[in-house]
Amino acid sequence: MFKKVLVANRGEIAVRIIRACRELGIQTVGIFSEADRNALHVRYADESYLLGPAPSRESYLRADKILDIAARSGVDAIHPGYGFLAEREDFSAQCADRGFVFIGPKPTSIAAMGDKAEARATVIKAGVPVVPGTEDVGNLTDDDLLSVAPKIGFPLLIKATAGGGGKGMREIKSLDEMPTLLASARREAESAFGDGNVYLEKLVEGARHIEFQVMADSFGNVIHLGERECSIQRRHQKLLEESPSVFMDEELRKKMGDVAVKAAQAVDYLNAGTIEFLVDKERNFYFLEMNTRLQVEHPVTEMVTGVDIVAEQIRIARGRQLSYTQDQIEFKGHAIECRINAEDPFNGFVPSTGRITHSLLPTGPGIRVDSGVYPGFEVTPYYDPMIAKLIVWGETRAQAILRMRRALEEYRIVGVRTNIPFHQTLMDSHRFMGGQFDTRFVEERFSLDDAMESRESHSEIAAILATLAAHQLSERSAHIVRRNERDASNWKWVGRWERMHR
Amino acid sequence: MFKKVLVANRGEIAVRIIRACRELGIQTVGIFSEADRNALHVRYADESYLLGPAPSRESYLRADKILDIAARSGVDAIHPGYGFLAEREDFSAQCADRGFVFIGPKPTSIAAMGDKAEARATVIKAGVPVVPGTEDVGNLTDDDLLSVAPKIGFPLLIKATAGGGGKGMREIKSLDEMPTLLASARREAESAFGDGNVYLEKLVEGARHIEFQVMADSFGNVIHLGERECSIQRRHQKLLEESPSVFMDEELRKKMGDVAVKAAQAVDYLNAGTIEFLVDKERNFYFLEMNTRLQVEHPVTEMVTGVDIVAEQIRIARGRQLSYTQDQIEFKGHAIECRINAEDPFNGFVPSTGRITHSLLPTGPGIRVDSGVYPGFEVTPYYDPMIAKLIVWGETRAQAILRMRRALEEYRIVGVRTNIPFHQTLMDSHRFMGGQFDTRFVEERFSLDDAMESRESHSEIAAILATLAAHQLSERSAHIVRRNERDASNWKWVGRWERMHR
Amino acid sequence: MKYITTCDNQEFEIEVVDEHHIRMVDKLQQVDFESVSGQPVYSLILDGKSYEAYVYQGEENWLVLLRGRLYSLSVVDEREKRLRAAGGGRVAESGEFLMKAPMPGLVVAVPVLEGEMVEKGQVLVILESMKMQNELKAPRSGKVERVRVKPGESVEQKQTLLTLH
Amino acid sequence: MKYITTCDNQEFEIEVVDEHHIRMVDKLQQVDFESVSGQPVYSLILDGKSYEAYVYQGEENWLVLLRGRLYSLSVVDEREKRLRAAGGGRVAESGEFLMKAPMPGLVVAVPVLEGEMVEKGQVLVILESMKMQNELKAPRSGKVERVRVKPGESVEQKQTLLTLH
Repeated sequence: MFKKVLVANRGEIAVRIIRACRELGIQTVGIFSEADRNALHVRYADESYLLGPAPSRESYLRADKILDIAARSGVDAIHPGYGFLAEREDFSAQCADRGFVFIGPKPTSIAAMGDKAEARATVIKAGVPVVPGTEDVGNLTDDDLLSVAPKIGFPLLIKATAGGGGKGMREIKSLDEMPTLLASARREAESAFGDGNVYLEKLVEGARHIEFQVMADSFGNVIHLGERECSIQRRHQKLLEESPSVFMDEELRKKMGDVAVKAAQAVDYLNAGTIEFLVDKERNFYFLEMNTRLQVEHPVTEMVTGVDIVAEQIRIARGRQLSYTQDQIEFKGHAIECRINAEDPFNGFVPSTGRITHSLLPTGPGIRVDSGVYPGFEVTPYYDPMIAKLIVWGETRAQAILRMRRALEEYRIVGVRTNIPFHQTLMDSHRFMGGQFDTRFVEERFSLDDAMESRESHSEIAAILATLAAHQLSERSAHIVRRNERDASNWKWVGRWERMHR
Repeated sequence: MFKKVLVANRGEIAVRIIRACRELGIQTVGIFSEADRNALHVRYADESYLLGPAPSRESYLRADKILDIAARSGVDAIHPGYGFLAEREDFSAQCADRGFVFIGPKPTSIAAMGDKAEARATVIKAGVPVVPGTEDVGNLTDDDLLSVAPKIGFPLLIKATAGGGGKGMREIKSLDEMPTLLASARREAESAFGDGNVYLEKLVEGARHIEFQVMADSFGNVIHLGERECSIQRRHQKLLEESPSVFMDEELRKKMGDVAVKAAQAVDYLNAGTIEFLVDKERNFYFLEMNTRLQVEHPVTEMVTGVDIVAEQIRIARGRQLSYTQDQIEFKGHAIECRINAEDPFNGFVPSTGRITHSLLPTGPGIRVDSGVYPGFEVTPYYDPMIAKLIVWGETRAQAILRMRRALEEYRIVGVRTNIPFHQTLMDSHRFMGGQFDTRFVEERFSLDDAMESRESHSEIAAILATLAAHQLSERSAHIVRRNERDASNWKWVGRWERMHR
Repeated sequence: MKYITTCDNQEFEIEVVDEHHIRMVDKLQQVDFESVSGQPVYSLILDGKSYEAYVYQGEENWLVLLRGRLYSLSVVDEREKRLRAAGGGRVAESGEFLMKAPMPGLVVAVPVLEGEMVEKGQVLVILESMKMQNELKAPRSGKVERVRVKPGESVEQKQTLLTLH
Repeated sequence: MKYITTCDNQEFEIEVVDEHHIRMVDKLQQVDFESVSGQPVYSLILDGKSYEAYVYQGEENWLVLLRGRLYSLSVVDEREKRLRAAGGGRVAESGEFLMKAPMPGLVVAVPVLEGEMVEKGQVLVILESMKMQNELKAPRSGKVERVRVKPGESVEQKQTLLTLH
């Protein structure tokens, strides 16, 4: 049994893991950068240690310091969360070397899935369908790629083998433009990952991004917890996830689930992981990649299955068997997650930082909020802008959407701008309601401005609100210098004068 | 279909109902007293109308004004919530007279269950077991009662027929003390309900208070949604409820559920209601009373069944069939609700009022908060002290308790004192954990002081906290008059002097 | 106080009658307008209809975020309109400029001296009117020639306060 | 600064060494103590252990609500102890009382005049010491006889500041 776990992360996911530990009676050790002294995970952990300055590479990416803290505080295991060190095989290996259980997969599995080309090759061998593309692993020359491209067919994608997050990715429409874009993709990959290797993949048009949550224990049991629909993205960043996918039926779920399990088995997987698929309109599905860690969007799966994925991760890491067999996994209702980012949707989604001065969370039936912030907390520019996840459950997708609408309308955050209005607009979109969307929907077929135009306008009410606020403001400044108060002593007058003019 | 519903209540339950309406696409009308202009239900409703001054009898009990507002705003139906006008048959009847659907039972059912003696008589006829006692309805004289008392056996309870909330209730140990206590019970009942009628009931010792949620539609379908364990009480006020009861098994649930349905049918019940039972150690159960309305603790049932009780109430009131048959009601996991009251558990649970300056809600998996307050809201002395309900769900009761523990520890409210420490102590009590409690547990076998004593003491940490706070305070006042700042102009000095001394 | 508020090229004339009433297009409406917890979030009950919105003062306009939609508005009151008319019109770059009272009021301060060189935008006179302090600013740079009023003095609308050369 | 803090009849001697260190029973411990959002809720990290509690100043003592348990504590610092020793002892109801400096410091103010009648508890001298303003109060009512110091003057410990009759 673990007595103490170090949570090698920050923000909402660190809070999520600390909560799971606390509910299992396990002590927690938090780590924090100088910017995060007042963060929620620091307050909630049983122990908290300073790592270093705010930038990640001087704090949350400092594996050496984290392992020293783990040793000093005497933890049994380390949970990496997502991002930062979560998918670094060397970190997983170092944990093992220093006697800490890494709550995640083995280094070899991380490595096998980390190199995209190798991952493709591995799962192909296991009979998992992949997007048609270059099958060879390793250093393909430009000539190799140019000669194989026509066989794959256009449009196609150049992707970085070490890649992720869309870095080094280029869409190629024809052979003519390929040499130029190949060079630029390699340059970007080289600078992002220190590895200019790329490979080719057929561009699946009108594709949906659907992923399967898998869990594997050390007894060789591998199950899946159904799918998550993650097609609502902007610049390869997921914005909203739901489970189940409107696109799914029992038969396809069974087929894809089986394949997901097979893919995990192909790399001798342990713990929680996610198999990402592209699914085309004809319901053909292709392995895209595996995320060898806990996923941001895991709560939607928790809401529909009732499985506490983080608690289960810890259970597996302790060497116990999975609490569920595949047959015991049942899906009930529909869950949607909106990622609440501190960014201004009316201004090109630029990140918004500042101190949160006030916040009112949506609550009530079927609502879950996973957040790392609170009133008084300062949102800094050092880390990712996601400040909360708003997750709702409903008996049906329609009910979940209606519930999400009311939750978004209730949610108040003052001090930073958020993308809540984006989500509100999305919830009102007929295409979204109808489930008519693919991965390009937000960027190509959803305009916030147009959507705003078509929403019910309350400009008269807005005018009254602005007028009353302006009136109140001028009344208030007038109040300071009411005539009958002018007989104050001189220094008071000066004080007021100063107040008025600063 | 209802287009607009008036919510004739305030606080968390008004918010709960407004949310349900919003999720059903129904417009809402809120009402508020002068003390509640800034209440959450006023902010969340689509329309809000002032009723009158703060005291309930001048606002939330003014049926006439409420009905006028209903007429003026053109609502289709009225939801009474709990308390206030919820169990007033005349209000239910007036709603119908003025053409509004009353979202609740028919006036006749309210009346039949409102008079405790009549309710007993009615359910006895339907074959429902009641606590042995006076069987006659109506005006029993003191002589009648004194002669029948020995036949029932001591100890017994005197109860007010119009009663509720423990008013006019007396425990009688022997015939000798009965005349005195009878007189005092009648006096109290007379002053509380304007009706000095009382009846006798055998005192069931070591009893648990277990209630069944029933729902009935206008097609004659009546189902139950399982039980709630409500034995954790203080002065007849429930403090914590859970579902299922540790005491329950499938067989007893079926038996009691059937009886609950029968009791509801006996008064031709419609909509949601609750049958309260006393259950003794030998698993004998006795009908206690029926609450002909939505119950405070309905969320624990919602958490384990997945049924949205308020949405279902509205559905039924619209004349639709129940969405579920008895067979479709499944119970999953365990839910616990702690009532968070603004009262000081370290000072005799006296109500605490004031402005909430800061609040941090527990969130994350399996947590639901139903609240009517927020930071900046003023808790006034006019209404009941319950400011929020904290509800958790876990796969098992043990998991739910662990989750409740972490949620209570996370919950921060500044500005009023709350009974959160009471609940924290209760969660640590071995008897509670073991399910070893009856309705007298809190008052007779649970001492907050003793429990405090036996809890792990962190007096050294407390000493450090107090010392650092005191040190910081004195440093801060010293800072105001740092030597190098003393060359300020005279008026500034005066200003500081004044600040220091006010 | 009357305001001209513009939203999406639509102009609304809104008169704030008193704390609880506004008038729009000759219709008197009941308002109950409260800041939530002292935050830039406002609860408005307008003839019973309940609205809540974020209301921010931008650099040049007001921003209202209401039901997921952002509105940008300009709010101008009569007083400002008159002030703009008084000081905001085209002013010859040289020659004498007569600063006149845009409204009747009480001179609170004249923070310049005769003969002083002033910059465009510098406050020349502070006039209290409609319970508010109104800063009358120099429409261009120049030299204060003659100050015709002093603090404490009441002035009529259009009365000349000082001249600028 | 050293403090004597009492909790449940247990006495703790806690020295606040600097912003990030305290000393207890000769053991130096690292502390990181922060108010949460400016509220009477404090986050304490003590040698890595993280605690959070409500800390209120009661009328006579400090209240700490930590993990569901309420602690009542008295916190007395050395300075207060000395002040109490200086002014708090039994003082004869009549006769001359010499007010002496309980510690070395700088006289900030003497808000009384010679010959003035003062009440018990009235501030006679304000002495700045240890970066703090210390109010020296009259231990009983009486008449200020002689003021021997004036603002700006430095005084030694036990130096007589004024006499009360």
